[in-house]
Amino acid sequence: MQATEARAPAATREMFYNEALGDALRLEMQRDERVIVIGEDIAEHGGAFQVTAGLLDKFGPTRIRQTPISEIGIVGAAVGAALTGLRPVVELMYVDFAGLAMDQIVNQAAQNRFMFGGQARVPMVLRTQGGSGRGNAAQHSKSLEAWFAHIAGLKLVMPSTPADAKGLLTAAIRDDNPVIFLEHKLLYRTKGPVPEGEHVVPLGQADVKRAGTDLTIVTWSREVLFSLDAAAKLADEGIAAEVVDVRTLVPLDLETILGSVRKTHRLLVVHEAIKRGGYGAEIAALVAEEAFDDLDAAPKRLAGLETPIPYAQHLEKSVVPQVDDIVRAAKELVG
Amino acid sequence: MQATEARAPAATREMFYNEALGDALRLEMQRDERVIVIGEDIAEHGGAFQVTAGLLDKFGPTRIRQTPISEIGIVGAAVGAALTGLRPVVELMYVDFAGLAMDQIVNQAAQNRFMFGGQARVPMVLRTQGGSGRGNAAQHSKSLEAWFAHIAGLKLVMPSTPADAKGLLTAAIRDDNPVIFLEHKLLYRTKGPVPEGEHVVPLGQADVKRAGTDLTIVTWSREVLFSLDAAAKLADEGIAAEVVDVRTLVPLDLETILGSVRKTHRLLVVHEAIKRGGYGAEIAALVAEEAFDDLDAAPKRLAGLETPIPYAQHLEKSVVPQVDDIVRAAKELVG
Amino acid sequence: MSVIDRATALELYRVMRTIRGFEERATQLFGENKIWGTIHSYAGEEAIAAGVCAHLRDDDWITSTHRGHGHCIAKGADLGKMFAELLGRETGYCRGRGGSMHIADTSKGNLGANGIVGGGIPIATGAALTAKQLGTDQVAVSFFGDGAVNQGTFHESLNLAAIWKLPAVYVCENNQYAESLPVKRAFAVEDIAKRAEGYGMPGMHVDGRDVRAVHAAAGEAVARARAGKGPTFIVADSYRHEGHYYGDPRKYQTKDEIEGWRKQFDPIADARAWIVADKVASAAELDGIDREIATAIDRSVAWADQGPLASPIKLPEDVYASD
Amino acid sequence: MSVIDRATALELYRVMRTIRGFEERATQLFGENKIWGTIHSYAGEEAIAAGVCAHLRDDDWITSTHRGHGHCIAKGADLGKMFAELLGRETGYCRGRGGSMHIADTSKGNLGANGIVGGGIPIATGAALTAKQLGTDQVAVSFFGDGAVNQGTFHESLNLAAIWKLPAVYVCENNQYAESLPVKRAFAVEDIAKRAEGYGMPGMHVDGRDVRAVHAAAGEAVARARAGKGPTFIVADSYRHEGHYYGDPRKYQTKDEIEGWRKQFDPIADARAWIVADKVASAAELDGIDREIATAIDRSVAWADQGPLASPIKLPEDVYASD
Ligand SMILES: Cc1ncc(C[n+]2csc(CCOP(=O)(O)OP(=O)(O)O)c2C)c(N)n1
Ligand SMILES: Cc1ncc(C[n+]2csc(CCOP(=O)(O)OP(=O)(O)O)c2C)c(N)n1
Ligand SMILES: [Mg+2]
Ligand SMILES: [Mg+2]
Repeated sequence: MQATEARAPAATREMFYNEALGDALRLEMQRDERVIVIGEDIAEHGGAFQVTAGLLDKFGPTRIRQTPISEIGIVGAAVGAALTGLRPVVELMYVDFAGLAMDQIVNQAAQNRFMFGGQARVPMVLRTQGGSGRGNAAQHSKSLEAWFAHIAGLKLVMPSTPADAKGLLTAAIRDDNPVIFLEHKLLYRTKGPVPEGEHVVPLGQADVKRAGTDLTIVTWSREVLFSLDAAAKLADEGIAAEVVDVRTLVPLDLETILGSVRKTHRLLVVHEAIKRGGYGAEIAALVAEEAFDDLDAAPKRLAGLETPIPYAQHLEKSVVPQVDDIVRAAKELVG
Repeated sequence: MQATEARAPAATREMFYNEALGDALRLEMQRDERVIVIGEDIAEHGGAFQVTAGLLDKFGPTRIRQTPISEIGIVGAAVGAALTGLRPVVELMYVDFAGLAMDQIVNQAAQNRFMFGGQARVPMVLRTQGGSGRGNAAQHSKSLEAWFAHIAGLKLVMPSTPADAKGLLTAAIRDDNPVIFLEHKLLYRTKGPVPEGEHVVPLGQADVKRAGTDLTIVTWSREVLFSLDAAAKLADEGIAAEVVDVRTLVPLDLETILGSVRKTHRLLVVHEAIKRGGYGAEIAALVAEEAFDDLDAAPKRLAGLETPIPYAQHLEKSVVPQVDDIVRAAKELVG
Repeated sequence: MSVIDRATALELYRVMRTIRGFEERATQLFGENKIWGTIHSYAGEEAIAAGVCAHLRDDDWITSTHRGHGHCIAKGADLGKMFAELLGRETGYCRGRGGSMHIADTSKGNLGANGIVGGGIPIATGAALTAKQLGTDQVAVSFFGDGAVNQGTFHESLNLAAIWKLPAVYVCENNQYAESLPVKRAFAVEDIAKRAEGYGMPGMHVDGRDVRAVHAAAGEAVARARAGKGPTFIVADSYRHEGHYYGDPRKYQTKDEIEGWRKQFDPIADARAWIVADKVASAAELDGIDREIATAIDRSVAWADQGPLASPIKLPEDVYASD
Repeated sequence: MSVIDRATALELYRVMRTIRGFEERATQLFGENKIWGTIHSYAGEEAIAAGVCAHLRDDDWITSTHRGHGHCIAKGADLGKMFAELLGRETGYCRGRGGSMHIADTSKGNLGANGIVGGGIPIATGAALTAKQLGTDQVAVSFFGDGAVNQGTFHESLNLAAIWKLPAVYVCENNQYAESLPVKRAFAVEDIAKRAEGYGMPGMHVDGRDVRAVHAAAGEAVARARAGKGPTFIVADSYRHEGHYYGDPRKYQTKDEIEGWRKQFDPIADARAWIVADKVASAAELDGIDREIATAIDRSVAWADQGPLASPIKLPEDVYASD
């Protein structure tokens, strides 16, 4: 299905992606005093990417709870808080640091409800950001959505636009399950119209960001913007690419993807994470399984090279799909 | 290519899988004094699954270095030791505990060489075990190979037989890169012929464990045994299944897989890990990409349900592919 | 040491005896192949769970460990639902999904046994944060072993609790071993409680064999927490009578050590002795309690055993909560 | 305090001055958009790296941090290759793959800067294990910030080093902040060095502004390690002159605080003062050293700047070592 917003909001305002996230936090904190934010540098500094800027003044240091550098302690405390009545939103500064906290994310947050036979809910959001493009090198640039997607009990969201960022974060905070919310460091300063006031984008709905008939590009996060740019270039050459932004990787809106592929008969999955074992494999495999006879060509993946992210700017770009790479891959697929 | 052992060993002996692993450790420790084993309960107790039994007496407590319960400390110490001249083999008791140590595995071990521009080598092996089947429930039964497969800089091995266990562990210890070596808790007490003395199975070679013409079953670890049983049952019904044991997931022997699929025209990937985001998606996607025109049917995956592993025996079996499930899936694929 | 009144003394005795009885029966059922997986007996350590939980209300929280039956019982769990869980029944606390290592009873504030050593420590810390944040006077207690003290989670959690002055009590059950590793080889410091100082929190070291000592120390710590004065770290020395898990060959111990400690270290025999000697109650009264407990356990097992097997049909639906 | 001979005094001065010069130039290049990514200046903390590394041989190991230039220089790195790395050149230490946060120089025992706070601590512990295992008298030093002390890796590593009596020295650079978090809000304990006691290892607390104090403490700790007597934890109080990273708006600090500390806390000005006052060397001599260093830095930048850009062609081949 197409994106159907829960309510049709009256007005929109141009906002940066990080502002839109902050707006969602502010509104949800106002709405529900159980919502708190926990993380490093989120108070006076406003968060490494300025998402929580201004919230300390509004909500004070107990609800904007700045922590020492203790990732597993913080995430674990959020799990405990979620089990006992709060609705914590954790800010993990870089997804690369998830390796310090995966035990609490996976063995505790994701599994508690199931292991306890349904006795518990773990309504928490883990916000973090990934991706390359700022010269932060291999320990601050990874795309690790595949790790979370493979864990039963987690939901997984990766918004590409300011409006989606706000609407999906609102939905994530209201969800009674642990939601991993992955932002991209190069999206924070992108701008777009964002509905004012309450804005909810339900989890589990893909969004066709551009319609087309010749091939389907399935993508998420920053590569949505690259794919839209590529689609514009392709249009100049007479190729109509449909761009499906999955938005939530778990639960996945497979219907929308299959619907698109049944129309275009060609699938290109694009993501920044390295190809081997990336979530693109899941989507390509699902489409191959479910729509084999609809495909006119082998399903194709365009994704990161199998290397850590290098530091230098030109190296960094060389390992992650750029607009021209998408154009090239699309032409190969169609041609 | 088929499995080609580096040397043709003179004699074999029936051994349990855990004995075969212990044999590899013993021989490599004798051969190279830089090889040490680090882990919990590996000394007097001989390891949770008795792989290191007897090694303490032979090599003493400095080379069989038993540790407190400090997973990230231990793995990190192994990284430091590997960088400076030892060749540590870490025993992590359950792969489920990897969540505590992923930072050192991924941000340090896997990436150090690349980040340092080639200045370093990290010759270490992380041995651990996963899988269900012993009623250990959700925190002691996971199959997490997909996490490691997605990380540039790691190699990844999952042997299914005692002979492969010995030969691949030997190769892993001799490899100059960090190798994740995943055993299965229900394989330790399986028996088979194992070459005596030095036995090396090179990394990156799949093994066709049973030849067939009607479909290709690509699988690894314990599901190899299930798939072989299923293939025997299928044979009774006139279906000839070829069973490809990938053995090393990274580097992957794609040639052998494609070769088989080009012969049988049908692919069934079977693994115990949950399907969503499992490594089976990578294999299905690769085959769909590389051998689309050779496929007579949609590539199919049979894998764990999207749930944590439950405790009770009958529940546990219900979420992980069993022999009859494989038979059924194969028949659907062929029929 | 604070004086314990008769009701408390008998209640502590009853809880300890119930735990021991539960463990004995669970061990027996395991030996009969009726229990699947692994179980870790709390026998020998009963004074700790009993002495600490005596100070807790139903709305206080605990986190427990792989060796969790004792904490669970001391926090008020139903024995039948516990046995049913071990037997894989739909009527068990976790509907057969969790087993021994994951029994939780959220109605009594038990946030679960935990198969990850040290895994419960930050969770209890978070529960204490909830109490502080919502302005209640609830307290969170984390139980864990000596082995868990060398996990990063211990360190990060105690520091967080100290800087935030959380209403938390951290209870280390030092039973001398972490699986096969003797505590002497896991620490270079003599007194584990000393670590508390590094976090700026009080540390207490008690004899975990003596339920009165545990009760007194925990009383102080819980009161401190409830009054908003911050966390405490308690180390209670103890000994596990059984191996690490059912079936442990105990190659790392001598027979003499095991027998010596077992005899010397029995909190229930000790409690019986002082209860009778101090004339709190007669041996006959205690025998009566013992019999009541035995009957309750028999009934619980019988109830559990007639429960339906856990249903596999809805497993995938149990993963996520819906609204 | 041990007396420092003239050669050592001048060498310490030279190292500190070189670090400062490097940071000033790197900052300038960053401001000119010639450096990509992030850099964290070590200005103000030079006495720590200089004082500690003065005791180390080329075959001793260090692990460093995101704020790693100082440690790298003190351990003997080539300035040209460092600048080349920042400039993304094939001639840089990491061939443009690592950048500021990952500069390593294994030929000098520098096992790398590290972008993960606390990430280097277990690695140094492992290096110390190598020395012990192979029976050499090498020593491993881990540098890290006050922020890293609340990471689980700190805890687990110090315990391992203590129980194994490893030749390791753990150096906490307490520069009063972890990004925007003041140390007072991260710890409930007054003296961070107190944590050492909990591991059964000696803790030392020194004034990190005074290179003589650092040199003396590190001398003891390194000697202890080299003699096989086990690890030491040193806390050196310090202050970073710049923001956390280049461009930090420092909203969490007042102008007064920054200016006050900067003036008060300058290890190089201090060293100059006592070197001249104690007549170890004249101001003119020190000026000469300063000029030499300035020239060396100019030359290094020029050399770096003419190096070829890092080649993307072989990136995938750099991931795995082959035989
Ligand atoms: C993180 C982690 N590492 C290792 C294990 C395996 N394991 C289970 S119990 C145990 C020993 C725990 O010792 P301690 O904390 O002292 O508790 P005790 O069993 O003595 O009650 C170990 C190593 C685990 N469950 N979790
Ligand atoms: C595990 C981890 N968490 C968070 C960060 C983000 N971060 C980078 S430096 C830093 C502060 C470090 O403080 P400290 O250890 O005191 O070192 P300093 O910067 O003061 O030298 C933080 C939080 C990180 N790099 N790694
Ligand atoms: Mg113990
Ligand atoms: Mg600092």
